[in-house]
Amino acid sequence: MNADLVFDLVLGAGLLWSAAGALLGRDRYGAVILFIVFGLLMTLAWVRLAAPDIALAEAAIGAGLTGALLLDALGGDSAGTAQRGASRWLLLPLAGAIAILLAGALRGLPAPSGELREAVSAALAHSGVSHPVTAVLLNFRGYDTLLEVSVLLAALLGVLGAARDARPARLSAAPLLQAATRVLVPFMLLTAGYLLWAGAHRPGGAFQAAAVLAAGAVLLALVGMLGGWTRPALRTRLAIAAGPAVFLLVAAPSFERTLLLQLPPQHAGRLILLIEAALTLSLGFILAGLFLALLRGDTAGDGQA
Amino acid sequence: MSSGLFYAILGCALFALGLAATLLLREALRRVLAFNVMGSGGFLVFVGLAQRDGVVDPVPQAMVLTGIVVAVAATALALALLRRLEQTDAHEP
Amino acid sequence: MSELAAAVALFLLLNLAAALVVVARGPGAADRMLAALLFGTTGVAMLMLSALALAQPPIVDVALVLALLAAIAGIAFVRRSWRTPERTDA
Amino acid sequence: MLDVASATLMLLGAGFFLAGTVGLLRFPDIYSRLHALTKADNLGVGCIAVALALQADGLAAGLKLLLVWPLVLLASATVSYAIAERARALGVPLDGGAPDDAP
Repeated sequence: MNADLVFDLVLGAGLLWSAAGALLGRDRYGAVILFIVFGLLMTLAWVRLAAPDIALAEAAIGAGLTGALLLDALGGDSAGTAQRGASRWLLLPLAGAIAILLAGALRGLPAPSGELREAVSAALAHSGVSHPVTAVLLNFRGYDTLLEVSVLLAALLGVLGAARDARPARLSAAPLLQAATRVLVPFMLLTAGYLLWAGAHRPGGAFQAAAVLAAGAVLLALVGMLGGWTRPALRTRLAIAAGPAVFLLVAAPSFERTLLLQLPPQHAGRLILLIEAALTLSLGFILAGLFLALLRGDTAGDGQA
Repeated sequence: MSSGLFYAILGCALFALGLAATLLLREALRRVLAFNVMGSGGFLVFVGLAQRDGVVDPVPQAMVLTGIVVAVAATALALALLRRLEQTDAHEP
Repeated sequence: MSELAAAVALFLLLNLAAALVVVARGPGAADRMLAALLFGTTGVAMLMLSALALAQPPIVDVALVLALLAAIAGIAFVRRSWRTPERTDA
Repeated sequence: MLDVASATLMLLGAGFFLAGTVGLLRFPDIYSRLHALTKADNLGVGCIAVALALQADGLAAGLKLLLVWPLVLLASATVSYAIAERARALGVPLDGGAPDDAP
């Protein structure tokens, strides 16, 4: 029984336990904190699956955005209220049954053909980048990425709409936390730039860079150095629009060609960097906005620490 | 058993847990968490199955990468609607 | 050397399993948050070790990002959701 | 020689992590548990970062590993301060059980 297998088994058990605890645990503090732990364990799982790109995104979004969103939501109402209902005890058997059915369905599958894999490695040379995941995201399946950015945009509009009549919030200043933030945020900007640049030839890229940028904004907001959004300023909206706009401008010439968003091989490298830079800006603002639009004002008892 | 297949099966279990919780739990916040667990399980199945022969496959990895970002956006939207719900409930007599 | 790194990473994972008990049981919300912080620091160490054990240098970037953002969840907990002085006994 | 050094540091780091977890499980109140975690674990991360930096191929990779340590230190120092401060403000009692006077 080698160390790798033991590692996977323990990690799997931890994932199941933290997920079950987050969903079935009594009070909501425990639920949200266990869910944050679940995110950290997922990061490890992606590392085990040799998917460092996903691990980067999971780490940045889980640690920087999801946790803050959920903890902020906890503060809103009576946190710690026990969850009642006999349905909790119905739940595990039902989940077990579904899991057995699904896992059973996996057994009949033929071996993976790997056609896509081969297609990617065959076309990688003409993609303009040497990192396959980036090539898939920005070149081979660029239209998916473009539409995905529009989905994020729609989500942000929805959040802004739902939080419309909330008053503009700015948390009370926390001097010592601000001092630490002044050190951390420049490193976040640096890391975001590094990830953006790295995407061309190794794990990294616009999504991870944007997630780190958004995490920086979340931190600034949490220590009272950045106010929440009610109506984004014009500059903000332009920055949000930059990514899709550049993407479409680059796509426009490709419409006469056969494939949508097929980049000309000779310029692909530069075009991808251009698109990724614009996407990082937009996605950073969008992801940050998801938190900033939901930011509530201080309520009684806040402001310490 | 390849670790790809292992994580695919693990993903099935997580997906099932999240699905059952989404259906059965009453608390809205738990449902949001359950929805996320469901998503993570689906992602694991997607990548794990594609790599069950132990070879890295960039295509599902790219899809899941964008999926994670969409999932957090959906979570934020759900939380926004949740708060809206609390406000309207509070205002009703 | 990579075998040792893998072994130490496994040891840290088992270490976390013990801490998971604290996250699940409490006693108080702050103790749970502490355990979550433990997961953060230990996770950083495990990622660095995995980079050597699995011979995947990019994993170090994941550790770097995690270390960079480690403070955010704790600060969000303190400033946004921890309101009630819950019992630390129980 | 280098391998011996990093092996020793790795094992040392693992020991520190173990100590931190034991502290988390055994110490009486939130304040002492904070001490246990933030000190032991950061030493653990430091030892392991140095151990791996010794193994790193190339200066940049090594420096990146060494950069991780101060970041973790800063994060946990900040958060442990914030949690302790908040716990005191909320009047979470010390081990003696006597509730600390909230300011």
